[in-house]
Amino acid sequence: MRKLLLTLTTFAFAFAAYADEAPTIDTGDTAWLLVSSAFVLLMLPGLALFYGGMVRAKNVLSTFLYSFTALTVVGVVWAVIGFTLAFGETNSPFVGSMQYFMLGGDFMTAISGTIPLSVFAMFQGMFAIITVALISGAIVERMKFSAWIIFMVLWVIIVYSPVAHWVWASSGWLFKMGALDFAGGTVVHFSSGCAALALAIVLGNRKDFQKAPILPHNVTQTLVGAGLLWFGWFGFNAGSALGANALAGVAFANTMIAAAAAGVSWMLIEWMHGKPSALGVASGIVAGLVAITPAAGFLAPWGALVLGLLVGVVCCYAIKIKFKVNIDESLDVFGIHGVGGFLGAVMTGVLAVEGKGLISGNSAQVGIQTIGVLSAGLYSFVVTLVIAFILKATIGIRVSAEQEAEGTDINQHGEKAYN
Amino acid sequence: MRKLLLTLTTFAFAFAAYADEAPTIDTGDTAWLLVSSAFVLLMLPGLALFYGGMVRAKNVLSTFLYSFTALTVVGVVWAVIGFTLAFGETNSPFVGSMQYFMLGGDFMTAISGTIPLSVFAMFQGMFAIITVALISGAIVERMKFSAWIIFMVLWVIIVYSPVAHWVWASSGWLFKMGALDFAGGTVVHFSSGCAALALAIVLGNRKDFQKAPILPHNVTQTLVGAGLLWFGWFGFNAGSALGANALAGVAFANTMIAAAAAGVSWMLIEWMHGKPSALGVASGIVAGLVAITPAAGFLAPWGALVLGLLVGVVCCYAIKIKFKVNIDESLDVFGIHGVGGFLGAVMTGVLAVEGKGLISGNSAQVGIQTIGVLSAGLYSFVVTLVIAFILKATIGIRVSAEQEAEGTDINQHGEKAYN
Amino acid sequence: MRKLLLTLTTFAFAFAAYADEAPTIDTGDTAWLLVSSAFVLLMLPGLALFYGGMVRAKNVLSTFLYSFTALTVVGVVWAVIGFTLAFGETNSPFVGSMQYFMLGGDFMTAISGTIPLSVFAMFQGMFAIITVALISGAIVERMKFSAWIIFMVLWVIIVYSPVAHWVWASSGWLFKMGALDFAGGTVVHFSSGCAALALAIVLGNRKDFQKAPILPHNVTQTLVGAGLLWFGWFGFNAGSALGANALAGVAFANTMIAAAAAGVSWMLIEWMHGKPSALGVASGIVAGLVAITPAAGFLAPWGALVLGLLVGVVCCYAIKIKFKVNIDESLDVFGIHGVGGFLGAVMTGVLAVEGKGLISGNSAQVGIQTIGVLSAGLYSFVVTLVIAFILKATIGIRVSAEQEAEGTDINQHGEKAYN
Amino acid sequence: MKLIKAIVKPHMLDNVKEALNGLGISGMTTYEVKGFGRQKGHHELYRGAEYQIDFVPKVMLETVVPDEIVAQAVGVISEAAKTGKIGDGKIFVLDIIEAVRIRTGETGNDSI
Amino acid sequence: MKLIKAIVKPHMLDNVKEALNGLGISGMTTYEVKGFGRQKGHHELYRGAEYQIDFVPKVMLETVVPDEIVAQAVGVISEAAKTGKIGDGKIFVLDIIEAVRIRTGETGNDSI
Amino acid sequence: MKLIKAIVKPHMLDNVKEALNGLGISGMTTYEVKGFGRQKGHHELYRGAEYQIDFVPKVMLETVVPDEIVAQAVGVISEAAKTGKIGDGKIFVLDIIEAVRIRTGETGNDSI
Ligand SMILES: Nc1ncnc2c1ncn2[C@@H]1O[C@H](COP(=O)(O)OP(=O)(O)O)[C@@H](O)[C@H]1O
Ligand SMILES: Nc1ncnc2c1ncn2[C@@H]1O[C@H](COP(=O)(O)OP(=O)(O)O)[C@@H](O)[C@H]1O
Ligand SMILES: Nc1ncnc2c1ncn2[C@@H]1O[C@H](COP(=O)(O)OP(=O)(O)O)[C@@H](O)[C@H]1O
Repeated sequence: MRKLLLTLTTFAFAFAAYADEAPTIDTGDTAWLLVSSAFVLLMLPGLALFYGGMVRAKNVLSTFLYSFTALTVVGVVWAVIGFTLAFGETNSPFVGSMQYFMLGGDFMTAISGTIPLSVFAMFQGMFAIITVALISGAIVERMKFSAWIIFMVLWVIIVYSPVAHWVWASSGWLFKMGALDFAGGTVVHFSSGCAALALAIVLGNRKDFQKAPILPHNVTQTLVGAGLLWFGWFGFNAGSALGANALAGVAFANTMIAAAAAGVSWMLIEWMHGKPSALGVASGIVAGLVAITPAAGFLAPWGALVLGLLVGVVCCYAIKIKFKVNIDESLDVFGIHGVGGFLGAVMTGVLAVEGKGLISGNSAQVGIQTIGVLSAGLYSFVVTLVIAFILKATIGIRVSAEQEAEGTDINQHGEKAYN
Repeated sequence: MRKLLLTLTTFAFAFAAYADEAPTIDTGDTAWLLVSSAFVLLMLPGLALFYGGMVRAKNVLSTFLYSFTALTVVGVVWAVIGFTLAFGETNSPFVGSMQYFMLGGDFMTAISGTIPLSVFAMFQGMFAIITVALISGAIVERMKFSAWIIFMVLWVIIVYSPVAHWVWASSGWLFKMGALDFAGGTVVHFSSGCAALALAIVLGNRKDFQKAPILPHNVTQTLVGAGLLWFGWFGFNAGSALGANALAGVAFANTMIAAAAAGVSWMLIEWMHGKPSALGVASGIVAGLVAITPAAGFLAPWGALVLGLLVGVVCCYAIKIKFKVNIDESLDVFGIHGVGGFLGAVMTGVLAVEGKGLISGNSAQVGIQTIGVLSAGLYSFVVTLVIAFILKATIGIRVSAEQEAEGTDINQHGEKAYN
Repeated sequence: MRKLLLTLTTFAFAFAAYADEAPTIDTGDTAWLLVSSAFVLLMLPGLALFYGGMVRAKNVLSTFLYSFTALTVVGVVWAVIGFTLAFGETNSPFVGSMQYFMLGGDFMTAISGTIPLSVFAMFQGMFAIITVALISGAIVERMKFSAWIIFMVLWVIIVYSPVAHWVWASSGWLFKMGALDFAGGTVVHFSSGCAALALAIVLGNRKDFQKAPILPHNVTQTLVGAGLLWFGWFGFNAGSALGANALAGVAFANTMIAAAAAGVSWMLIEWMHGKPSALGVASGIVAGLVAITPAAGFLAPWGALVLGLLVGVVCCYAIKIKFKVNIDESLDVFGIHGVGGFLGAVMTGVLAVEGKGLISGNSAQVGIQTIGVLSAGLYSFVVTLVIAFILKATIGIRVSAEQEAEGTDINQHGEKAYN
Repeated sequence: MKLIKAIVKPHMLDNVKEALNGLGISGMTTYEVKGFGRQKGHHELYRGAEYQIDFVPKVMLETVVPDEIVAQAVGVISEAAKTGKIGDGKIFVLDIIEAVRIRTGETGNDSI
Repeated sequence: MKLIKAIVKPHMLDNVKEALNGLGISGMTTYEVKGFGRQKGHHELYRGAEYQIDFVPKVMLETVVPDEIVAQAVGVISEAAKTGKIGDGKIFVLDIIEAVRIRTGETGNDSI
Repeated sequence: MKLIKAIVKPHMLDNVKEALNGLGISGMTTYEVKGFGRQKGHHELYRGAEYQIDFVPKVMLETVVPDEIVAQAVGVISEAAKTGKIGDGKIFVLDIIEAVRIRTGETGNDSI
């Protein structure tokens, strides 16, 4: 829907030109988008907690820093060049113009739809930040901090911003093709999942992976993180309606239902095989949130329920694949965001109501969705591989075995989390 | 006020029928209610922290899960049947119709007052969730997880949804009687307090209750939880104005003042008897929030101050009763939510301004309030007893003594919080 | 901008008198301010975590309580007298009238600008609370709890409320002089920094300061706290636009950018001298948020970037001064809030666009800013000294050496954080 | 003097402490340990990875007592710590050559 | 019987445990300690204050074994805990006068 | 060689460490313990329930030293750990039969 509104904005601008009637700001919509932006920002501490609780105590600060430096470094990169690469006006199907380089031009006064452009830009910036941070789940406990910093800068410029343009800018090729991505199943989740997989492959497994127990050092952190993620996700999904309207209400409801349903179904699967765990409930919740992301504004509540129940089951099994193929994508970024994002994107093509999905008569959509999500994922995977290999060949991408045993907090940051 | 607005909605619909003028969405009101819903959701991780910090480390994940499964399980139950049981249109004084079963019908487009029905439904759903989760404070460290899950499903269907109908639906019998419950002193707090007491009685005391020290394992968690609860409570109370208006402003101010005042008075009482503790300040804050809940939109700020100071004192003493009567309602759900909710409901009848309370000339209100809150509490207590006895007689309601000694995290969930 | 809107309000009232047209509430603006108030409240648990993580485990509850009692005690004081001292209508340049004593008069129905007065009052109250709480960073691990409580009451009445009047009330002398303080660089940050310094001087250093290692007991708490602060600061800064408008959008963007930039520059400075630390990134973020506070609505995004990068560097060095001068202002309240607030206030005079700052042609502003910030700081410093000396001479201000060794949690509050 | 090291189940510590107090032994030092032995640990499952956790949380109690009451002390500890289930723990006795109370400088039996 | 106290690097503990199991020694007790020795600690820097942290995290393993296998046990621990780098740790052997299995009351070699 | 076990107040540990270093003893191992003794604990009050907490946090320091300097070591520890107030702690000395430095295989006095 985000794209629909962008289109409307374009129309509005066009109309304004003819009718000499300037687009105006709606205070209610603006209030909701200001809030939504802040909500998505809060997902970063949430993610830090979610991931940080699952690593060992000697690596928790590094893990937190992956999210916090996404906030700072990507925050700066987005303001300087990311936003304009994604949303600067252009006819290019691939990348935006330099119109808003350094957030200059008419940035302070322009209006997008019914909200200030500045608000739209920040809302979008939070998406760039969280997408990059999500990737870090695959690299914990072993990546060099310097390599991570450089990786982020490159990735947001080369991968995130262009892909956001493809899907959400009105001239983007996937947008034109008709791919539906309400709040980022493709742009955020599948693309970060694929990047995570690529990075994990280049980095190699943690020394202890499948050898010694790698126990989460603080599961309450992970649960609190899941709670903050859920909270923030309302901004993510319902904010993507770009206004405080009925669509936002539906997106909110679907987000709630899918998360709850996936939390339930993951729990039941675990129970079937043994005991229902806290980590499982939290994982299910996140899987549900991921899957509903591309679909939030397109489904009826029953569709969200179906999708949630489904993704809880699928992801609960999907995360075991890494042990079979022996790829240490440590905190299941691919297993949850990749698999869940893919499932959500494709199922959007199935379950969308109002003539948009298979179920309401549009048989073409599933194909379009599949092409859309695979293109973005493949692009992300390949470019990430290239970046990672270059980093490996130059400054090095992984800490030494001794540093890994000692823990990355001490040797990368000179500090310990708990004293 | 929630109910008043519902009435207005009804009037608006009626009016619309005559005047052919459709009710419309106000973006500002909708923004505030979207936010309020999310705020109340955040109270669940908040409650998990608040309760989790007070139990021993071996039981903290179970304690967290009581709140997190309220989110998931009750989240699903509410969407399927809870909402329609509470708010499906009907003339019944006791229970709603099946109009919104599975959130179907015109759910995606209907409007309630000035906000989308979907938003109203989610806002209400968060109340159902937190009410159930509150109860869990009485059962920590010993209830079987399977029994808890089934209990939640039954309780929200048999107790919460009907009681919400009684008080907030325009055909509800307590609503018609004129009982005032701004944001749930009766429906949420007294009813959960009574349910907690009933469950604690059936479960029996923890082995160590009054025998060995049961120290809170992490008081900082409890404080952070109190902070999140306070934050979320603004959505709870000021959101219950169902719009971003002067009433919301007053409810917000009263919520702030009562919480602050109760935090102060609880602290002073503790100081009188010894030392002022962090746990005491946090408890006082929560007590103040509880008491102001039914009253938030009806009092002047001075009334909130009086009520806050009062409840801080009353609850500080009330929580000691459990030691006298030797009922281990472990984390004082009855002592704070029960007693505080009762006090708030009755005092609303005293302190309400604008002709609603004793103080402004309406001498009948105190009686109405008392009848309202006691009816809901009694119903909740009795039905909970019945459910609990059935669970006890069938799947069992309590872990074994050995499991209790070992901690419920390991034996119910197969995991440990801290490694 | 906060002040501009207040002026507008005054005008609006005036106008209303003439035109018989009452000022009306805008639901979008009201929604945003309700949210902003709640966001700022959440900064208190955030600050508790931020500070609490940096102290030793034996003092963490005391540290948390400084923030939580700011919420409760200042919450009450603000409602009783603080608000009216700051914003009660008057012609006095120094202090407000008693118009809103106990939040009486027309408090429940009055309108300020486009929002209910009750919302404005609560929003302002959160500022008073956080300002007082910020000071506590200088007194951790040694101040007597009783002295802290009394200090807070006096300080908010004698220092905070008047200074807020000077700067933000339309009759305030600094307001009339034309000092720019968008969201409190002067009122909140520099004044709390100076108070912190004064308190630290009177209290004296911690026994272990510069003698034994004083390690932060839980850096993840500090990071989560920084995250909550950042989140809440959007309410603080963008809320100070007092509406959901383009100005709020710009303030939001500038807040985001400055925080991110300062997080980056502090990290780079640390890296230059050794290793980039998690505590450093968190500190940089907070420094950026502090510096942008007075400037948020006045700068273009590039200005926020410059200011952020600058303050990250300056504060990273500034916090080392305390070791040279041997003043244990323990958690760098002066080093970050004092220095950062001063820098932000002065740089506002330099970087403000639209004819307000040096860079856009207003050469006088830098001087005005400097006078404004120094007056407030000096006043705060001197009055704090006086209060502290009186406390020291009467009830005593510091725990005994033995209590300090034992930890303030046990001896001041009779409890331990972790069991 | 002898040093008695007793490894017991955590929830039996209070019992043991009281039993020793009963004998007039009021000085002791305890710390948390992880035990390996016949008592099996448990399985933990974290996101699809199952771990056999061998260690079992125990408490180590150390008390130095005069030679005369060693046997008695061992006896009451044994009794107070016993649940009869596997994993009840062990008691080890070592010889102490010298003991000093830091505060007073007393040595030998006077110091404990 | 003898009490073997071995201070080893935390990530070598699993190795040592398995080596002892190989000898048929399955009872042992471990706890986390901080070691000071030749191995230098590290610097930590918190907000401009630099601290030299001397202690190094180690694990203490205690096992009581019959006299006959003490030498062997010390040997396998030595081997299993060795990385060859400074800070590998120490093994100390003490005499045990008596040992009791609480559950059964068995004493001596039978109890361990 | 002898094993010296010293139970001291946590904030005196640095003092004791430096005193031992002064004697040329640089190897030692420490861990946190809870002590019971003459020093009373304190009361804690949690939501209306009052608990008498008997244990007092202490630090255990263990160091193995050659026989020649045992007396001296005990002396400096005593001195460095003393505050003169109740709860200063104890020092116990035990005999060590054998000691091994894992890294090099050295034994006896060479190993410590
Ligand atoms: N040989 C040993 N040396 C040191 N500690 C031991 C030894 N054997 C057992 N323990 C300790 O005693 C505890 C209980 O022993 P275990 O064999 O599990 O049960 P039980 O004492 O009932 O036979 C273990 O967890 C371990 O801490
Ligand atoms: N004399 C001693 N007494 C007790 N523990 C010791 C002694 N010397 C060393 N240790 C312990 O052994 C660990 C390793 O010793 P260290 O001197 O660092 O290295 P290495 O054993 O390789 O010579 C120390 O961290 C400490 O825990
Ligand atoms: N008999 C003992 N065996 C083992 N540890 C002891 C013994 N007596 C005292 N301790 C330890 O020494 C500490 C200090 O002893 P305490 O009796 O409180 O004071 P003091 O040493 O000044 O007489 C205790 O907390 C405990 O850890």
